[in-house]
Amino acid sequence: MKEITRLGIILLIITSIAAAGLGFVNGITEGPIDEQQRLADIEARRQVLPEAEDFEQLDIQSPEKYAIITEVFKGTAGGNETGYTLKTVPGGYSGSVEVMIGINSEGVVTGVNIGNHSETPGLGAKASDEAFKGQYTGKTTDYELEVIKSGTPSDSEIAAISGATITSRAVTSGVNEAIRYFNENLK
Amino acid sequence: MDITSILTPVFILGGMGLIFGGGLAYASQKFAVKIDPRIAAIRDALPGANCGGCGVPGCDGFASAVAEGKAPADGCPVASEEAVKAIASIMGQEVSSGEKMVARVICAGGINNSKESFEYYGIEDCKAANMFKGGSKNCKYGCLGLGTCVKVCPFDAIKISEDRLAVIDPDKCTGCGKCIEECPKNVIAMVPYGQDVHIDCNNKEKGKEVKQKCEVGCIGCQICVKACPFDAIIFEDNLARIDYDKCKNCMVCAQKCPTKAIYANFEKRKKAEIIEEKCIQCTICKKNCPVEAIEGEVKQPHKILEDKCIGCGICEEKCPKGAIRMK
Amino acid sequence: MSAAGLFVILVSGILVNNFVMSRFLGICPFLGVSKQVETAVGMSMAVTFVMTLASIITYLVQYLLLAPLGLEYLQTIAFILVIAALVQFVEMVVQKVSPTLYKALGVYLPLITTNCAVLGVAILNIQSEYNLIETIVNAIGASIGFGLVIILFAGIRERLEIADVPAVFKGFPIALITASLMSMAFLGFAGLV
Amino acid sequence: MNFGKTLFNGIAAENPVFIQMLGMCPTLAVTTSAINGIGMGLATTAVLLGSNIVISAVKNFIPGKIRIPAFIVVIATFVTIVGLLMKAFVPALDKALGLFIPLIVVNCIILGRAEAFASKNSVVKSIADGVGMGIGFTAALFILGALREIIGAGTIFGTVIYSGYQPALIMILPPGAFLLLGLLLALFNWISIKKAGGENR
Amino acid sequence: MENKLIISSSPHIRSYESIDKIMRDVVIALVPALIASIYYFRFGAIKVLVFSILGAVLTEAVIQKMMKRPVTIKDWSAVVTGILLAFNIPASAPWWIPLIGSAFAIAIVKQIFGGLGHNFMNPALAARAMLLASWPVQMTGWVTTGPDAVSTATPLAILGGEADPSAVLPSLTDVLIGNTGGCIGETSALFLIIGGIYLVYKKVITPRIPLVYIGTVAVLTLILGSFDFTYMVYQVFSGGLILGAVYMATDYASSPVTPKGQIIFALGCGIITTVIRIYGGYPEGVSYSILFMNVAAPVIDKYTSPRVFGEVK
Amino acid sequence: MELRTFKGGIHPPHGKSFTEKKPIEKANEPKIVTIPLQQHIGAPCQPLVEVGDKVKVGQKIGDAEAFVSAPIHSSVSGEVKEIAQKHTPTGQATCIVIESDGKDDVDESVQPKADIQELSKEEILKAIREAGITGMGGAAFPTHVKLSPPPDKEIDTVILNGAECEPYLTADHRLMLEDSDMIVYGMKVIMKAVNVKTGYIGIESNKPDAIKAMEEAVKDEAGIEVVPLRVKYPQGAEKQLIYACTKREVPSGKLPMEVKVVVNNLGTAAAIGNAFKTGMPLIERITSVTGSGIKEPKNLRIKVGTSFKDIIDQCGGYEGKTGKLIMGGPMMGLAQFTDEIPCIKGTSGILVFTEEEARLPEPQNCIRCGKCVEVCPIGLMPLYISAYSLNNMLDKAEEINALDCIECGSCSFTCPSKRPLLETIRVAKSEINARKRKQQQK
Ligand SMILES: Cc1cc2nc3c(=O)[nH]c(=O)nc-3n(C[C@H](O)[C@H](O)[C@H](O)COP(=O)(O)O)c2cc1C
Ligand SMILES: Cc1cc2nc3c(=O)[nH]c(=O)nc-3n(C[C@H](O)[C@H](O)[C@H](O)COP(=O)(O)O)c2cc1C
Ligand SMILES: Cc1cc2nc3c(=O)[nH]c(=O)nc-3n(C[C@H](O)[C@H](O)[C@H](O)COP(=O)(O)O)c2cc1C
Ligand SMILES: Cc1cc2nc3c(=O)[nH]c(=O)nc-3n(C[C@H](O)[C@H](O)[C@H](O)CO)c2cc1C
Ligand code: SF4
Ligand code: SF4
Ligand code: SF4
Ligand code: SF4
Ligand code: FES
Repeated sequence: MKEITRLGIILLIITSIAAAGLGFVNGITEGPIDEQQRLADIEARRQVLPEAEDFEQLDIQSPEKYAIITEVFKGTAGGNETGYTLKTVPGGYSGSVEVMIGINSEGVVTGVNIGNHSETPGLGAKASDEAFKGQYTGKTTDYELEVIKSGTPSDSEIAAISGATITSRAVTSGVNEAIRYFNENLK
Repeated sequence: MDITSILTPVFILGGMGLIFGGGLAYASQKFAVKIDPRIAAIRDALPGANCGGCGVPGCDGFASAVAEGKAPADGCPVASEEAVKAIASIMGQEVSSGEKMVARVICAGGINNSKESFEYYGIEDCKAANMFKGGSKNCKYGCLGLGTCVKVCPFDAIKISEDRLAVIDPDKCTGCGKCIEECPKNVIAMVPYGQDVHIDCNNKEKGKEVKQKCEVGCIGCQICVKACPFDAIIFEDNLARIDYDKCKNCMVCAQKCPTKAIYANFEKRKKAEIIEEKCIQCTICKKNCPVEAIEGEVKQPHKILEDKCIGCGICEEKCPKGAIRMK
Repeated sequence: MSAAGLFVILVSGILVNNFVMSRFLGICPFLGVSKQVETAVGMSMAVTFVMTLASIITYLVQYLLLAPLGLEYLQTIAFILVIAALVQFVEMVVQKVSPTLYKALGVYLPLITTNCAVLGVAILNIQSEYNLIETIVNAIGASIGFGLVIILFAGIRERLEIADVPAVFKGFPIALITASLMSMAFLGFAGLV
Repeated sequence: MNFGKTLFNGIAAENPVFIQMLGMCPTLAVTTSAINGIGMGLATTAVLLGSNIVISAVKNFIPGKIRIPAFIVVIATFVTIVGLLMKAFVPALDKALGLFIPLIVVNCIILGRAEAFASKNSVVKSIADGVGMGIGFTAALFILGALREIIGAGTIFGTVIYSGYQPALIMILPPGAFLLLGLLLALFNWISIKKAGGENR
Repeated sequence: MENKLIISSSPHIRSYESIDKIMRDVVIALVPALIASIYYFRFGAIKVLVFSILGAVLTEAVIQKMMKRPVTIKDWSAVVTGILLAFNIPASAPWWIPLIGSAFAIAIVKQIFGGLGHNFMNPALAARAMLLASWPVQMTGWVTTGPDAVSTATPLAILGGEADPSAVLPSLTDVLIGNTGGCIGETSALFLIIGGIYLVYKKVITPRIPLVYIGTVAVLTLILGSFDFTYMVYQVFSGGLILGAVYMATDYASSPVTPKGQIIFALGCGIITTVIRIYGGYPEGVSYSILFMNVAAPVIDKYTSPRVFGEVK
Repeated sequence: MELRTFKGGIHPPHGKSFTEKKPIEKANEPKIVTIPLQQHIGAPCQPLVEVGDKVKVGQKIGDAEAFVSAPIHSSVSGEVKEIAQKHTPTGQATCIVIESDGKDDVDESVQPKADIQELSKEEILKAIREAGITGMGGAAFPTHVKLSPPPDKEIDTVILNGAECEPYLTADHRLMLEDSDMIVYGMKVIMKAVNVKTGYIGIESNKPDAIKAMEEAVKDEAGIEVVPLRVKYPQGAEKQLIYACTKREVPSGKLPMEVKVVVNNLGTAAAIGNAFKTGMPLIERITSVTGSGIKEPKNLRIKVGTSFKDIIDQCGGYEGKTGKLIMGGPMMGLAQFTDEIPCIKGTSGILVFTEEEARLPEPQNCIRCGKCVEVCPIGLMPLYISAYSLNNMLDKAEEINALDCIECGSCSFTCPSKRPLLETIRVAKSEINARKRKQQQK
């Protein structure tokens, strides 16, 4: 029994010291991490909705209808509403792809950004390239977008990333869903 | 910084430490199982990385495998040299203090000396060849030279000569004995590492038969037995054999053998030399020299007759003053 | 979550996001304990057991202990402690209760403590925000996936024993190249879920 | 063994990746680019150094029975610290390495060095060992990462090398990791056989 | 008797079969499909074939020279690998694709493992998988048959709804004779089947694997395609199924040797092919399913040894 | 009717046309015979004569105490010249060398036996032993031993092996054509000895004339049936034959009596018949001297002890450059390195190959075609056993039943890569057995 207590106590001491050290380091880093997180979030939203300065989270209306929409923010500049950012998570080639869409008050897509995803590097991952995601900027919310594999895209079309049609379709469906939500709830 | 932000983790983690530490200690008593103490000892000597590199699951597994003799002491790729030595000593595998023994193929009947009676067509394997009339060579006792031993030697110590004989490099051989186990002809024997004279024949037939079959075989003439100044050659089973305890590597037998079935490394043959300053001219050496290679009377300078001296080293051994050295 | 969803998690763990072939977790035992099919089977059973148990317990630790107190940053240390203690405890119990089972599985247990796969699955469960049922299914899927590849790999390695592999490739190089070709075959399952 | 030799030991003679084959998971998983390789290597080195120092310092106070749990606690502490620091100051790298930062805890190299070296040697030597092993690990990861990035993406540290090159994507996918490491090990084998003067087959 | 007699183990006679005869038969069986591919895809097919075969044979010779082993390019097995790899590449691929592929097939997949018969994975298919993963754009650039190759979609892509909606499904006859888009060798089901019958007739292969494989896919697609017979027929005859089932799943080195094992192997191939085709990320699942079963083959072999005569249970 | 057979097997070229149509001739009286004292499985015999002794035809010159053994008789009358170790077709053995006086005097012990109906089982067995009968189909196992199953084993069927599936050999074929009655008589003796009512004579269907002759000979015998068999090697292998005739499977590692069957070669039966009708023990046998390396192939009735050289000279000598001299057939025969060896009771054939035929192609890598697995009549996986053997992995070889191999050689024959399968399997078997013996000694 003595042995047991002794070992327990030694381990207790070790873990306590460790915990104390960790608590301390956490205390130091907690601030910067939160700050990083916050800045990163704002930055991500600002990328797709450059006009906005502040963002305010909105509740998602009838979430069961929009299964892939995970968050909606309203962007404001100087108190004026400038537009909305929506995050969708359509299913891509391998797992879901986070797509952030910015739509301004006029119903024009101001930008699309790709967040976390596990698409193939060099293929599906090219969705993050400006060459692809830039295509969405300036599209209006008047029609559904479609993916084409060859030829020159028209106003309602997006040229697929070659070799990664699935990813291209996924991103586009995410954008379409955002547009739908915008048209039905935010307009 | 708030003091609770340090205290909570301390409390939680410390609690876990206490519970697990105590719990494990308790469990280890409650569920104690007797195990081979060697396993624990080996386990302690191992690095404990549990990396699985040895092919056995985990260090414990490896330790018990070693203890059961299923894994070699040096099977852990991570263990340092000292660790390997420690394990070997736990297993009682220390290199025995006696002279190192190495394997030797006791056959000199290569393809040019012992002709073939037929053409063997089959796999390059002594065991397979031995199944057909004991192999293609006329002599049924000799090395077949198809290299079964080469394949099994873990230390790459065996080569097949151009004459199709297996030759073992004594410097590479560790004396593990694998080749002896595998050789279908039983033509490999353990010999002391420092031995310079060998009877390289394994044929137990009568001399007449041997003569027909191999040019360098032991024909049982027993000249060597008579020639050996130290009675170190035993003759049995129609074959001369060296008693290594008695042999002084004098190489007389090798000189005398009519068929050159005895191998000797004449280059290593030593000559005695008298260190005059130390010599007290007692003639002990002269009396003991088996071949009368020492000249000299009491109180006279002694001299070694170089061409007679066979380098047996008896004089060196017997000289009370250590005035003789072999070189 | 629906049964279909659970099935997707299961298939994902076994084939699509196989721990060894596409996530690179548990490579050490994969390379180490795969020389014979029989040992590979033992290892995979032990892993399944530990992974499932560890997933459940770490899940509880996370949501009952760490999260309420805001101590998520202690995840790593807490999880590894739990896993280490769990494995050692299981080992001792098995050794005492059933020597036969210990012979079959026990020897693999210590190897599992320092195995990325177990800690990996525990952290992934939390990261993917699975509930308890999903956590269990995910652990089972991942461990079946691990078992599957390690057994198949062992089968191939047994065959390589009698293959005429050039000397410079013997051992780890050929094992890694084999693993490479295997993971190429697993690419085919990409996009299944 | 002196300091320098201990140091060098980890870099070449007992390189944790190429010779000891330890810590394979991060080695294969994060080396999709040269920078990831270096990042992972440095993170591991930091933990290794820290745990080696602490363990060699306190080795005499820890009873044998709870040696492993105690070591694990020490290592996990350092891992968590490194993780927190990375999150706070290099979030991009932290994200790229993801899961494999907490998994440093179970990297066999660290526990292996703790057991095999730090628990038996002085603090100074353990520092040498930690640095040596760490550099060895980092170098190996860098080599792998750089090669995979060059062949598989046509870039090095993110800059395109030659625009006409069609990168062989397979190299940054899982099969490429296994394949490249296998070929590298074969190359080392070949070199050592050549050096030993044996016939090459 | 003046000369020395030869002694060897019984039996003292051997059959007339040999590796090069077998491999030559495989080449002969592939010739109809090969001619068809050249007819349909013109220069594109010739380019792919030449580079692939040349790459395979040269790599084999060079590697064996380097390893100081006897050079066995005369046994035709490298040629078989070359042709089969070429058959798995679209006509539009640039010349270096078949070259790199065949070098990979022979060097990495075959010779490193000890050469002919020691490889556990089908070299041609492994190379195809490598090419597909490395250069998916070049490897999926389907073109139409005929002199002016314009880009098109494969029948399976159309069936799976992965092609542009405007694409129309080719007629069944076209699918049978190979007048569709796809890899150069996989399109002409009819010629591949003729070659297969020749191989069975010559006893190079047993029909076990092809029949079970194709049968499994047929049954599964019928069930999963809600008993749409045309859908099933398209599934069976388009894509690489016939090529894979007859020539690649039967590859000796990478399939089980036991009869029972071969059936399990083929069943597995069939199931995985269907699953990938219907639920997976690719319209085509033949190569991956065979590769996966290649991986499983040693274990299958281990546990399906034939019943030993007089074995007491 | 569908021909009966077994699973697996091969179709080697027949090579029977050399001697198929040649009636059996009596070989010339040898000047000197060399009679090995061990021609059978079991204990070797001790000589009963000394150098200088006069012996007569049929006189017992060697015998052993052991039950599993068979006595040896002189095949000529003359004088014993030498008793020494000599090469024999199966290795080396002590041999009695007798110089023939050419008179062919028959020993007085050679007396016809009484009618078999009047003899008891024990008497029959004793007579078979005294006649030195051993199996003539292969292993040369003493027949009286085979016919004395332990009391707890009941036998209900006797099968005569007339398959002669081995290429080139035609001795049994000619025997059936020329001496069918003696075979049937011998069979009746055997059936009486083991007290059974059912007998089969299995004959491959490529010998329709022999089937007819045998059917003719048994038409009045109740319980004996001629069974035509599919032409396939190794149809004549004991277990395969039993399976073909009775659908019974002899368990692995067990003897035919396990399934209540005794199998004998029909040459053995004829020898028994002869021993009962004339009293002459087994001193001669029918041998096919054949192959492309022989000038005039023949079926000869040869006295045991005659040297191969004499026989070959009688057949016009060698044709072309001799490559291989085989005792037995091409599938199972033993290659010899000299022709100065005697014919023994088990010499069913002397086969000579020219140099080109004798050179087998070089082995190449196994391509895993699986053909060896398909043809193995035992259901083994020769490619793996062979590979394990080559890599010294005996445990694994044993695990996959290496010891069950009957050494038929089908796998080696069929392998397109010309792998030395049977050869390596033999090595594995002998190593495994050696290891087992070692373990038992411990
Ligand atoms: C290794 C590998 C990775 C792939 N990764 C992706 C991907 O990330 N995104 C994607 O859409 N398709 C991916 N693909 C799928 C193929 O390129 C697929 O053929 C294509 O996306 C759809 O075909 P299509 O363009 O002919 O319609 C991948 C294929 C392979 C072999
Ligand atoms: C070592 C050995 C022991 C045998 N013992 C018996 C036996 O006790 N009883 C028996 O009926 N047959 C016995 N046999 C004979 C076998 O059943 C079989 O007939 C013999 O091996 C000849 O068969 P084969 O020519 O197919 O090889 C024995 C054979 C051998 C080789
Ligand atoms: C592969 C193989 C083929 C055989 N072929 C024959 C054959 O054709 N004819 C025959 O009489 N015995 C043949 N035997 C021998 C028989 O198995 C068996 O030993 C014999 O018929 C027993 O009779 P015995 O004891 O009278 O010799 C063969 C044996 C083996 C292993
Ligand atoms: C029936 C048959 C099918 C074959 N199929 C393939 C194949 O699919 N891919 C390939 O690379 N080689 C194939 N080969 C050739 C050869 O077996 C191949 O190079 C081996 O896999 C190399 O060990 C085949 C050979 C035969 C006899
Ligand atoms: S020593 Fe023995 S095993 Fe070695 S080659 Fe000679 S006969 Fe063969
Ligand atoms: S096998 Fe062992 S005993 Fe024989 S030569 Fe090699 S090291 Fe020496
Ligand atoms: S028959 Fe020959 S090539 Fe075919 S599997 Fe058997 S050993 Fe290999
Ligand atoms: S393994 Fe044995 S029984 Fe089977 S075919 Fe070969 S020799 Fe005949
Ligand atoms: S690093 Fe060893 S299992 Fe992952």
